[in-house]
Amino acid sequence: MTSETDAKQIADAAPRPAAGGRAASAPLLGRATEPTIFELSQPGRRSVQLLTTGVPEWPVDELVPVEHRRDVPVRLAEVSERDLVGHFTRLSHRQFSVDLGAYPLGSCTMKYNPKICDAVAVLPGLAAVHPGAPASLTQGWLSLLVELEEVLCAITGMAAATLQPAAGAAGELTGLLLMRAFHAANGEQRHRVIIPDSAHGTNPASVTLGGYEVTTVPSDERGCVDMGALREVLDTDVAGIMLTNPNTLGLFEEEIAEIAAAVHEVGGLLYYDGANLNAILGVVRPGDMGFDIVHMNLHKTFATPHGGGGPGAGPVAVSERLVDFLPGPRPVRRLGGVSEGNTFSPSEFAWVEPSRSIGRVHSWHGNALVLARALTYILVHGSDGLQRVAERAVLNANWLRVRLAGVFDVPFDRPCMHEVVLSASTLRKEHSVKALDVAKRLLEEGFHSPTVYFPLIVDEALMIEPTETESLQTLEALADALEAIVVEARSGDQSAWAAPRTTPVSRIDEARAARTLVATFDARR
Amino acid sequence: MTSETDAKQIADAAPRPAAGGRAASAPLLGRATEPTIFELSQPGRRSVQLLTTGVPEWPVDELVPVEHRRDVPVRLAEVSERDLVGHFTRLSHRQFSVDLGAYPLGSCTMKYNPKICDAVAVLPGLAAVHPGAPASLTQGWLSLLVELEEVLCAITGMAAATLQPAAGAAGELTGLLLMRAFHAANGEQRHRVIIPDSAHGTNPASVTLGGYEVTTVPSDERGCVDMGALREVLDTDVAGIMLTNPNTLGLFEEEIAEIAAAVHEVGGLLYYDGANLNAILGVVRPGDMGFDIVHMNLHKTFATPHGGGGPGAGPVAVSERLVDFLPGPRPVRRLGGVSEGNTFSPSEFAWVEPSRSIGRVHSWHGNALVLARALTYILVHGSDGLQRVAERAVLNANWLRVRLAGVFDVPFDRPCMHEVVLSASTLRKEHSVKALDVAKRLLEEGFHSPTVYFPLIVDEALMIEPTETESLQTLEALADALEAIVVEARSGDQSAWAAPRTTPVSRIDEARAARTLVATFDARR
Amino acid sequence: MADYLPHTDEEIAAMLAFLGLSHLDELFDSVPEALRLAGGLRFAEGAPEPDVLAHIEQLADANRARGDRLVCFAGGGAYDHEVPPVVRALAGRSEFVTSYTPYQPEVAQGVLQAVFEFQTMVARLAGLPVANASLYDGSNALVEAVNLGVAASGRRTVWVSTGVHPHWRAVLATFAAGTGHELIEIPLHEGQTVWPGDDGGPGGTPGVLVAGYPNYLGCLEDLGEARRRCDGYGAMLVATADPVAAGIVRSPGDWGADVVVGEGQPLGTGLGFGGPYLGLFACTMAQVRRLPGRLVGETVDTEGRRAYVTTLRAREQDIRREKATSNVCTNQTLMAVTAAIQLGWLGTAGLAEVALRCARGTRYLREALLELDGVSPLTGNSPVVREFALRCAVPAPVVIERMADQGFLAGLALSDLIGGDDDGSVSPDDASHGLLVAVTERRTRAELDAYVAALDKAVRG
Amino acid sequence: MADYLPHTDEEIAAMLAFLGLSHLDELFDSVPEALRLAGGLRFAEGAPEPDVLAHIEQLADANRARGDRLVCFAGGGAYDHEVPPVVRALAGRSEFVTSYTPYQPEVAQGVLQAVFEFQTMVARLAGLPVANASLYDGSNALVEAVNLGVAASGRRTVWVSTGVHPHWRAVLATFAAGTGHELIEIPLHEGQTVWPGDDGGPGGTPGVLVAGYPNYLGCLEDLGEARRRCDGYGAMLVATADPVAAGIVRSPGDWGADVVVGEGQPLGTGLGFGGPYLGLFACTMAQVRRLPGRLVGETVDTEGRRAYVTTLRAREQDIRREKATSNVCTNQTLMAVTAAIQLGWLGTAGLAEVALRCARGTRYLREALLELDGVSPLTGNSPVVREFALRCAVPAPVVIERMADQGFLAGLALSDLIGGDDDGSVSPDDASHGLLVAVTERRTRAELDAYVAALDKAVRG
Ligand SMILES: Cc1ncc(COP(=O)(O)O)c(C=O)c1O
Ligand SMILES: Cc1ncc(COP(=O)(O)O)c(C=O)c1O
Repeated sequence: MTSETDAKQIADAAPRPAAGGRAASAPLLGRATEPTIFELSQPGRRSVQLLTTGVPEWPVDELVPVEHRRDVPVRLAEVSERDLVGHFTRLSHRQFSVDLGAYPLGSCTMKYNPKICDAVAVLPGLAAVHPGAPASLTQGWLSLLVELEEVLCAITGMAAATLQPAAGAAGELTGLLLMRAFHAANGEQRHRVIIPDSAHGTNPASVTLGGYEVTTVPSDERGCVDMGALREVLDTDVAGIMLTNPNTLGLFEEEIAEIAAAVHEVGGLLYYDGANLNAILGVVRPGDMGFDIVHMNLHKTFATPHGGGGPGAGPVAVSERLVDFLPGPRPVRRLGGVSEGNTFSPSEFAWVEPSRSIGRVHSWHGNALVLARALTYILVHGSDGLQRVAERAVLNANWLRVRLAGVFDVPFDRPCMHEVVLSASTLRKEHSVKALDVAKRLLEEGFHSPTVYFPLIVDEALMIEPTETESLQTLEALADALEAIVVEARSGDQSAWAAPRTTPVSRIDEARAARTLVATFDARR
Repeated sequence: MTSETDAKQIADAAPRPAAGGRAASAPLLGRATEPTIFELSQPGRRSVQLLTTGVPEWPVDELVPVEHRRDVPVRLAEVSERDLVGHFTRLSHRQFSVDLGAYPLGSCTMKYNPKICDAVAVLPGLAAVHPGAPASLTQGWLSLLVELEEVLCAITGMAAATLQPAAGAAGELTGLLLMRAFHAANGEQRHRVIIPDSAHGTNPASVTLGGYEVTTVPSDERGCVDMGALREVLDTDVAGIMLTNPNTLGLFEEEIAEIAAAVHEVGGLLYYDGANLNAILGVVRPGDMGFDIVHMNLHKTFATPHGGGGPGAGPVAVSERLVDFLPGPRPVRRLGGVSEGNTFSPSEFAWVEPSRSIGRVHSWHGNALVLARALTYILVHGSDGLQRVAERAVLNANWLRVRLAGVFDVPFDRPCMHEVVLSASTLRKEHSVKALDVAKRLLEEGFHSPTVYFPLIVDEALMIEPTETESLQTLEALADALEAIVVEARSGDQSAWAAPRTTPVSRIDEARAARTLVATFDARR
Repeated sequence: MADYLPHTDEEIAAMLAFLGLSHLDELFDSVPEALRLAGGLRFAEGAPEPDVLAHIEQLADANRARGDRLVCFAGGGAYDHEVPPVVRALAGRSEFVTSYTPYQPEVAQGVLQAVFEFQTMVARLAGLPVANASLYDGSNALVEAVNLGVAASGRRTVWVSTGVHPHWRAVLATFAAGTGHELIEIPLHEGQTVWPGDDGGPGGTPGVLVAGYPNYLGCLEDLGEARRRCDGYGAMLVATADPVAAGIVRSPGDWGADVVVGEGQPLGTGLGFGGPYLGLFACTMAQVRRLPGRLVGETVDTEGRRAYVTTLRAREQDIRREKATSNVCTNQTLMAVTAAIQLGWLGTAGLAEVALRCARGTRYLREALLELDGVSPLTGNSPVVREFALRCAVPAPVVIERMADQGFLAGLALSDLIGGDDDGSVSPDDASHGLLVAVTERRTRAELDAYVAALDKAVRG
Repeated sequence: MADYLPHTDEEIAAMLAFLGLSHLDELFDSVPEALRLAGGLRFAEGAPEPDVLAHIEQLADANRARGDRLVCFAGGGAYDHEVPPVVRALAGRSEFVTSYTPYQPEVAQGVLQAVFEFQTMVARLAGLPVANASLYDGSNALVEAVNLGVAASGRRTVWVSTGVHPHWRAVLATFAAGTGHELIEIPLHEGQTVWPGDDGGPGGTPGVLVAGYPNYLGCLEDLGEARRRCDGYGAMLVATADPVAAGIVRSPGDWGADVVVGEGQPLGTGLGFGGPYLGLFACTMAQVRRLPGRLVGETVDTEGRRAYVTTLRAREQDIRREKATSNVCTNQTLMAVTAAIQLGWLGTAGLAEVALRCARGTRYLREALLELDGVSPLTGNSPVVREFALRCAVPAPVVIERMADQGFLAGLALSDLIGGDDDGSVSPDDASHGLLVAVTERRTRAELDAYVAALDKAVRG
């Protein structure tokens, strides 16, 4: 392939790693370190294969003016396809996942991610569509987005939604900008947003980025917003309040109607952080509780996989009075346009800009393939199935709560919703075994750890969200494992301090990572 | 779904496991046993979801006469989709594979299996085609099969091939039946087939099934067929000889021309066991060596994955005088039929029955999707690439041979082809560490073991076939690991006896499995 | 240059130097010059993956019978059943796909355990205590079963019902040329085997009887009758069975079969133009040491943990060589793993439900078609549960072509299956006009209705 | 009833009993009766997977612009690059797909190490020492970059070249409503930013300058000029860059950019109708404590083995809450892992080769199109390497519709991108007639020639 000559010239000029390419096999289930791909690299080795195109093979210097031309190529790993596969397959064997076992991370809703959604996400008719193609050529996608918006509104009890935000936090910020635009349209400039002390960190961070100041309200002894304290901080400078309900303690804010009334009374808006929506699907809707703005984490409630940290999707639904402010463009079903079966007239769906839109919040239309997965999940479950989801999620959490009541402290000992917050406070005091130690020790038993040290208001918090897709037997096994760890600790056995030992690496020195920052392979030398 | 009522009635009648469903999580990289799917089962749980069809829901007793009706349903595991995924994903984490590391099993050619072939095997236009559809509706498939047959003939130097045999051994038996038919057509009834003592076990087993008696010829001190001994057993009762070249010692039978002449002289045929074809691609062709019948193991030479023991494909190519005996029907390109670009007239390709066909050897047309994978592999490499494959395979094996010469005994110490046979004979004698111990100890180092105790004629054989897709660095690491094991053994450290210890299970009691046969879950009680 | 080779030029030079060689050619010095291929292989040079993929995609496109173009009503051992994304995902895990035969059980527990589970499921389906880890396909499983039957009975005469799939009978005949078994084909009447009178049949006392349940025309036969014959002759009963129909019909083992074989394709493996499929094989405990191929057994490791390993290896070719029960080595393990996953997905109720839905669709379509002019029954009143044969007024191959133009793969022409001969299963005239139609759980009522309308046109003049 | 719930009726009963409850409803006793949803959710009941798949497939079928129907020449930040089967297979491994944020590093080394490798690759592409573990997309990465720039410079005035993608500028503007940044858009002339005279521009001394390299019209600009301005003002230079073009053009870091952001979609992520994509973000070491989002660092475990962990966590929202550098939590890790795999597949030579092939196709097509009547250049002689803008004699949306009928997705209409306004990047007339055309390494000469012929027709009257 003469067409490679130039690329090769460029490559040849690259500085070569002094010693590369060493070792390309690693123990199955062993505990050897996997080398970085850069260490597997050998100059001149390659995997890439490109289509034969017949396009004339001008050399690079006829194509790029010298001042713009790269003189040293971007140094990348040079590996064979075989080593590429070996490397990333071995890395995958060093990674826990929902598919390997229970992942009871509170607040994260690590439920089973149905494989059908993977099949949907690779359909060529969805995956190979350019986002900039006009609506006339993408009626299927627009229809899908509109359908999703409609079911999300039905689930939340809201009037309309934007699908653009790429995650929950993006949804939060979008929601706060909606709040801001709403008040501005009323000629008001408000400065404060209230959040409870149990709130997730993204809430205050988003408030700041939304140009507001955070006012924190404490939780009362029942773990809910302290109504008295709330009333104290409420005034007409309050743009709104951000709540999740059930809250991060897994408890339903029973006084939500009163809260809504109080906030609305001063002209504020209610923002619903949808991270815990899983608990109330089909039981109660944020719109009916009085919320004005709702974000959903489709990667939590609607089972789109978390991908090791993303992608997610964070649609924001709003009540009637906020519809005109939504980000644009929005996909809409044209009035009068009727699809017959599944054939679409090319203009049935269109993009429109809401009249007082806050503007775009995404480069294109949001994480479209995540949206397609979520719709698939919702349609399989349907209105009936989603309610079963909530029931089973809450059932599982309460079963664990009662089962573990004698094992850990239960700071708020009353029926919970989809997750339960326990505390290792006593264990720590009496046996010096912290929540972190319990978490690490549990890894050895084949379970992912619960969320620890969140919410911040619970000492030595262990937050467990089993989700509805784990069976009673798994709950039993998890509870048994946790109990055994506590029994072990109480017996004076301090194994937990040294845990985990059966994992691909043992306990990690986090402090050192921050102290001597090595964030790239090149920083190692 | 009322349509499930009957199925449920049937299911309800099933005897329920006394205690099922326990445990549904297992340690990541831990060494806990994965329960069987039957132990994860809980009566009434389900994953299945079927299309809504609208077909009338007659109850089972209106459809199946009572004497044919099953009264107790087939008891299967009852698991949620989540548990199904967890179970088989965890099982996959207990399995070594090419994708995880080097797999230097001699005679098995465990090379990298390109991912593009997986993509080909799921193309709906190939995968969703019924094998009984007439040729007019399956021209693409027939074209593919003919194209594969043509390149296989070019590679082996033969006139035509059948693609029906599903593996190498099936090819062998097919070849022997071709031999039989050939002699019968000449009015001859011969009784013996010669195979060398180094031959693979399938060779003699196939000979028996082909209705012949095995005559074994010894190898000479150079590891090749002993010409003198061969001449002694050759007479007109000999139907043919089965050889692999290079042979199972990885050595090229240099006197192959003489062997061919001698066998042909008595009217016998030469059968080529293609298991070692990888060594000679583009260098020398079985047809040119004088072979009349050749099977290929596409799962070895042409990289179709072994699938934990199959599927494979074992096409058999023959010389001109055997073409009419090939199994039928055969896909052929019709004379005069010309395809333009990639459009086919519906009758360009057709199935024909060879005039003196031995008959079918497969329910349909062979392992079609395996054949499609192999064609893909061959086309990517092309005539030039396949030759590089052989060169690199032989280069790698010889590098290991020289590198390990001081470490193990080298029974036949001369240049090898694509694999090298070493011996742990001295190690065993002097340090009581057997080939098996070396193999087990190597597992701990992250490599699959070489083939051990084959070929049978080498004491404490360790047969290593690195294949061309392993890099020099991997060879170095493998050699270092083997050397370290030997050094360890020589130092009196008997770790190898206890090996492997870092694997999902430690050394297995094979004798017990045979003694107290438990071949099903139901046999456990 | 398209390949997957890691060697750089520098490395090749260094490796050659290490070997004391100066050129790659010298590696092949042991190959006599006269035999060497001059000028390399004679076909096209390599092409990059995307070029090759485009070529193969064009071939795929040329298959009119692809499932996304023609609605599939063809069966004959290969059926268009639901294979859900979850089964594809799990069976496609590269640890299963790219591993070898579990020679080193300590690093192969994944495949071994999956196969152990498969064996259990197949044994339960068959109604017999033991099953092996797979054979190539249904026909090859039948060959092995007959070999076992002959060895067990000590008699080479084999009565084969012509209700057994014609291709399988053809494969049996091919291999009988080597083993010398005498195959006697027994005719059907209206879809039921007419075993020879009790005075014995041709070829002397049979050692093995083979019958289909259901047979290839879709009919359920009275296996009890075959069993009684076997008891009389001291013969072995081999039954071919369909693993999906087994969801609602009696197990052949329950009828007293000694060996049950079947085509495992319906268990999670797609149509794939006929392969790779999966030969199912189950037998009685008495025959376990004659079992062909691989068998996984449970045992323990040195620490007493449950573990799996291939066992009774002394039956196999690599140990017993010419005395092995079979020559099979590479088999269809990945399909066995797939079947275990698919059966795990189906579960007790799911398998029954799929079988029931097939039976319902079969009933619905057959009844509607028999109302048409130009269509008549071919197997009398024999019970059918997943597939049935019809006699059309025009030759079946013509019907199939016409139906393709209307969007259906209408079924299989009996003449194609039988290969034209009068094989005794149906009359020659029924053979040329006979159409074998299969209805799976994936066929909707709308599709069935459309099929009826299309066939109504297709069978005219 | 279609769902994935394991609970059997018996288990539900037992669990309720354990809780002292008699009905599932009682679990929700804390929800005030008045708020409870009577009669359940108001949309269709659940449907089995195959029904839903059929529905979604029909929607997919309704997209005319799918890549298997229209040959793609659209770009604008989303490109039709080769994503080989090997990258899809690896990135699709369920351990990567179904894991969470690596909160427990001991069981998350797979994702952590892949991200560490990704960070290294992105830093090298950008020509800067550190990169984060991904942001939502290019536009959101730009928002974060500007936030960082404002924080670092202490000044809220931001000069944004209109060469920055119009959608990204729109997103910047949306979020500026919250942060209060003053965005000043700087016009282009023939594809090059015309920075205000040295006497300073509107809005006072800028704290941040933002420029595209290449800009959204495909042009390479003189970043040195922007750098000089920044040095003069003590401002931060933020460059948006394309990771594929980076294979042959200078790194923005090399030009002196303080922060480089980009859309990572070209690195192994398909078009996917715009998401999930991948925000790339790299910066100087001086700014590392202002870096938004997740960062993986190397460390050791208790046994001294190399290990990875998320680090400098004190920047993040879960620790710093309202004082965090960003609110990002869930990001695009899977796409980052995918990019690491794709870049591993490309290697040093492969990335350069892809960039070169894009540049060749761009040159070939642009030259041929400019020969046509009714087509004229839009960005003068500015150098282009992967994408270019043309002025057509008829409005671009019309051209696109006409080209679709001939089998092409011809490109993007500038008017669609800009949203109709006169944004300063091109004249209003150029906006309405401007077509942005991208050529990737997947486009063959035959396709380019056919495109030319088709456009020749499309731009007539
Ligand atoms: C309570 C809560 N709110 C908000 C978020 C932020 O959502 P995302 O991670 O999708 O940005 C989370 C995520 O963990 C959460 O648990
Ligand atoms: C030398 C030799 N011959 C024949 C065979 C049998 O081939 P298969 O396993 O494909 O039936 C093998 C397989 O290992 C082999 O190595």
